[in-house]
Amino acid sequence: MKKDFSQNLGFLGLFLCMVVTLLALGAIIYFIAVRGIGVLNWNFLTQVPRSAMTAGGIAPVIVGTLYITFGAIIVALPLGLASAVYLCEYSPKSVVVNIIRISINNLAGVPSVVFGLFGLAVFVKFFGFGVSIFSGSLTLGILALPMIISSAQEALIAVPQSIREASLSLGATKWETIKKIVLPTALPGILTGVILSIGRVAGETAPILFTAAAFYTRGYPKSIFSEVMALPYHIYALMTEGAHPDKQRAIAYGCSLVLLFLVLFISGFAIFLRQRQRSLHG
Amino acid sequence: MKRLRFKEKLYKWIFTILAFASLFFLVGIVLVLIKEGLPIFQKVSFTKFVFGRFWYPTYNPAEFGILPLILASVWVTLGAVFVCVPLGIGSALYLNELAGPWQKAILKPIIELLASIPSVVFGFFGMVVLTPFLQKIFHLPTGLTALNASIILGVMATPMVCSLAEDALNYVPNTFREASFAVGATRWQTLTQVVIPAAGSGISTAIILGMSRAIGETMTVLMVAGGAAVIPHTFLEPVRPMTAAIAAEMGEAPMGGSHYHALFAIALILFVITFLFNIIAEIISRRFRIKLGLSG
Amino acid sequence: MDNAIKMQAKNVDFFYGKNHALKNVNLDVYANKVTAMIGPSGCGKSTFIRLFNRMNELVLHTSFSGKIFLDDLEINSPLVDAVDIRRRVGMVFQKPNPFPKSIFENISYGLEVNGEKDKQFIEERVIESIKKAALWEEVKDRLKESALKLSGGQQQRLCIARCLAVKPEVILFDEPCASLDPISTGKIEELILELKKDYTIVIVTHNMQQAARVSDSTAFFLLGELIEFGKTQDIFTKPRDSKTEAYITGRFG
Amino acid sequence: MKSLRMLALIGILGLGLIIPCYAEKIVVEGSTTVLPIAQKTAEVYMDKNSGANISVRGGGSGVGIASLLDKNCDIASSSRPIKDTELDKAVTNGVDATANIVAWDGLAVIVNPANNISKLSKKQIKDIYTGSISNWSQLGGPDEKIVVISRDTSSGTFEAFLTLVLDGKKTRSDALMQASNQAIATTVAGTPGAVGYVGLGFLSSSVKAIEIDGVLPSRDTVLAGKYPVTRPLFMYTNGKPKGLVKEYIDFILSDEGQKLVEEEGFVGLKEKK
Repeated sequence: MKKDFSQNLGFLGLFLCMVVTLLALGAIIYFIAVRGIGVLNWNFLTQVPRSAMTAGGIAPVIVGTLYITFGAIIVALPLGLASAVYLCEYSPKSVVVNIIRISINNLAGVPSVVFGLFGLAVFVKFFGFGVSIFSGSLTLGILALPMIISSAQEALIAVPQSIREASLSLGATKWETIKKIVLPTALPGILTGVILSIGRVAGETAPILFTAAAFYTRGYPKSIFSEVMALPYHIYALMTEGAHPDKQRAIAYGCSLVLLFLVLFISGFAIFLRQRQRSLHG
Repeated sequence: MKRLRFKEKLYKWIFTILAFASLFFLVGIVLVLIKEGLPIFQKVSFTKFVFGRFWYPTYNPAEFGILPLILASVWVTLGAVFVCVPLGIGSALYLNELAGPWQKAILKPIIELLASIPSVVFGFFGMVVLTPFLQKIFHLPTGLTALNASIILGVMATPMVCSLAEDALNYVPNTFREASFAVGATRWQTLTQVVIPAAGSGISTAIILGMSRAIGETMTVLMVAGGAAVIPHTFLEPVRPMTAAIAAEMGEAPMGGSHYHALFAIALILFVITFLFNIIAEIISRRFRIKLGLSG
Repeated sequence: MDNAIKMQAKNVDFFYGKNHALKNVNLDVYANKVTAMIGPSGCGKSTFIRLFNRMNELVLHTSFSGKIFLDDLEINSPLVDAVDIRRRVGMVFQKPNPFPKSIFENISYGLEVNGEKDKQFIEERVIESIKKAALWEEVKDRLKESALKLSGGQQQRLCIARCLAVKPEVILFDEPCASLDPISTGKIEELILELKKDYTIVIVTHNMQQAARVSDSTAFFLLGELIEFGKTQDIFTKPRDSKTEAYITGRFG
Repeated sequence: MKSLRMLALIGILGLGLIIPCYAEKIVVEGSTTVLPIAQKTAEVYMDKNSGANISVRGGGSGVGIASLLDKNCDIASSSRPIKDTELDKAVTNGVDATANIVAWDGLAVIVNPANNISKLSKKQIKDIYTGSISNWSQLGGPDEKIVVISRDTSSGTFEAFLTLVLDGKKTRSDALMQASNQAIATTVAGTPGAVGYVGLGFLSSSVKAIEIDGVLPSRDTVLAGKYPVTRPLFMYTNGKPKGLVKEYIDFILSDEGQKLVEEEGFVGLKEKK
């Protein structure tokens, strides 16, 4: 029967897409794991880099990445969520909103190095925060903003108008309706946006190059205003500027593996939060 | 009751201010692009800049022609879209429509985790594994080509496109699927005629964000695209996309010099190109999107 | 008809953009009575009922003129906040719209939102409302479960319980049984007759038998105009206006 | 919703709590080529003087110099002399950009080990890079297209190569512009028909260095001044170095410092002077 043939073909196609995606990404993780696992040991994770980064551990680098990633999410989440709520719930439904929405989507395409320079010009120089975790977090926060706003908006739009009306008809105010009904229902979608931006932010090199990352600094950051070593830049620096490629390449792979675990751990936690949230609300 | 009314107004203002704060930053970026990008046009006319065929920023007389860079970016992004849209949307459809509950519970988080693989890692993989591979099978002088960059960018954007598209498909109420089955449509027809159009807005956002990620990506492209500022004729030639040029040269270019302004102008033009892409995608998605009666 | 008037509409006009949905409607709603509104679809009866709790304000590009009173309070005056009106005038919608929360949370929501903090009191009120909505037997041991798991009829009764929990003075039913099976519809109708003792009820329905069964007075709408309004027996036995008679006997509409 | 707000609160508190306190601190920022020297010397110097805190940043010569002119860093490392536009800006910002040469670097022209060519004249290299020669057979090598690899045009290393070898002529437009020495080394190692140039420090077994006009690049030939393609590496300071900046630069110029420079594959000043 002709109908079944096109259906089987179609389903086979979809299945193949799934398999190819998993294979391609699995190959990349396998590639990094095989080369990086050799270097991984307890000292590598807990000690300070020594002798021109060809030995010792990368503890301060990991700490630096954690600071910057959390800092960025703390900046991006409230701002992004508030913008999405404003665009979906409070703002008048007009052409202006559509233009804003398109330009936000568009900013997700601005090259990350431009965010770096923006951060350098505004946060480092103009506001005088200097090259620091603070400037880095602000810059990466803004980088993550478009992603969080877009996915939050899609989630808010998907909340049926009928339950908004139900809440209002019970005498709830607009804010109560948003806080108690709309946001909890849209939370899974919002968390997807956060998960995706965590990955993006933790792996970025260009923005922190000018605003937060140092090639080498002694010990751990003393305050949010001190600069910090970060895994992505460390990897890039080792791969491109290190003078001892043979020794440093293995460390670079080790760092990639650690960055991968770190990002997978943070995202995994957010996914866990979302699954719990979804099962709670049925 | 007065207190309640005030509290309500207060929350409205908080959201408005926060929203405009973030919009202010985002507009700030565009302003920086314009402020730092426009001065170059005192030295080079816009048409000579955009359609110039040679990019020699540091010679004197310097030549600021970025046509090779623009074409490189467009080629690489389209290449990436050819990879991430079928793979991403295909996997999302498989996940949402065909995969059983168990498969879905496992695969969906995995895909989202894969979206967080740092771009530096993709660059590595491209440089060390894909480059020699392409070099051998196509007998090329070098594997660092537009094809290499397209594949890597495509694979990198796939998980993001997939998870956003899968969310969009989730938002399509089951009543749509049931209605279609009720008239005797097969699952494939339901999928293609009803579900995909219904999830149109979400899917187009997913594609736009995936494409934006590809066109804005810097590190990976710097590592695998080759870096030859020449107009590509085939996918098997090294290219120098705009982001690669900006990232590689911005550090060295003296601040405030014409080269510095030229690089910003490239970022500005890249912004305009992505803006056009978004508008086109928005129009396409609006045309075949079934209104779900959703608010907004 | 010397009963007390609970709500009153005077010279009410309503526009969706250029579409003149309601034309100079005047109507009195009697306290503790059931007022039914019938008429062909698109005649403006749903729009009219949504004016009573200012729900139409949520829709863009609409305009309203005339006055609507709750007791002697003009509900659309700038001094009055829509929230205060909606507390006193509850609504049950055509399609059941429970929140994606547990059964208990669905009903306690209205109380929490109106500032009720006392956990004990809330629990009592929730149980009382479920019993009043004739849903207690079916859900008494699974209050923590998600409301989305209930059937259509149960969900609609849950929405009614949710509305009752806030103890409104008036309850508006916007075609409550449109998507329900006959048995659930029967239960809802009994419930309405039961609620009549404590609440003023206004119900919009397509189903003329339903109007005849539950309502004390009926209003017939056609193309945005109130054609006839009177005691239900009179409307269904000796309609004054020929258009009403045509609609009642099913010649059109 | 509660959990989200709590998370934000803890975050802000946690970040803000760490009280800023400064030991004596200087910042070295700039050229990627000079990074290994700056990092190694800073590390050893800090091991010896625990009070000092030297942080090293990359970003490129242009960023370093600009940051010095904005007084955001104490030392701007650069693999190229300061440019006129930057000098003008220095004057307007009241910064007296003083150059301190800390090391020398030779640029080795490298090919894939499989390539049997091992001698080239400066003119031949120039013809390859400017496009007049495009096949190895024209130089007596295998019949294979030459894949020209170069640093991108704004890097200090490229400028040295441009002035010392290409005499300012334009490189061919299809040359692969790489962003770092290592990227060139990796590409040449992986591409049979490739030719590129890297700092001495980046030579390894996976690439073959070419004799230029009969002189093989190495520490000794650079020291003896025989190797034609060498360039100084600078550390610019605001006026005469003083305080920790002076101590740090003196340390680099000391015998121990110069030994570290050699370990990083560069050429020390001592013997060259």
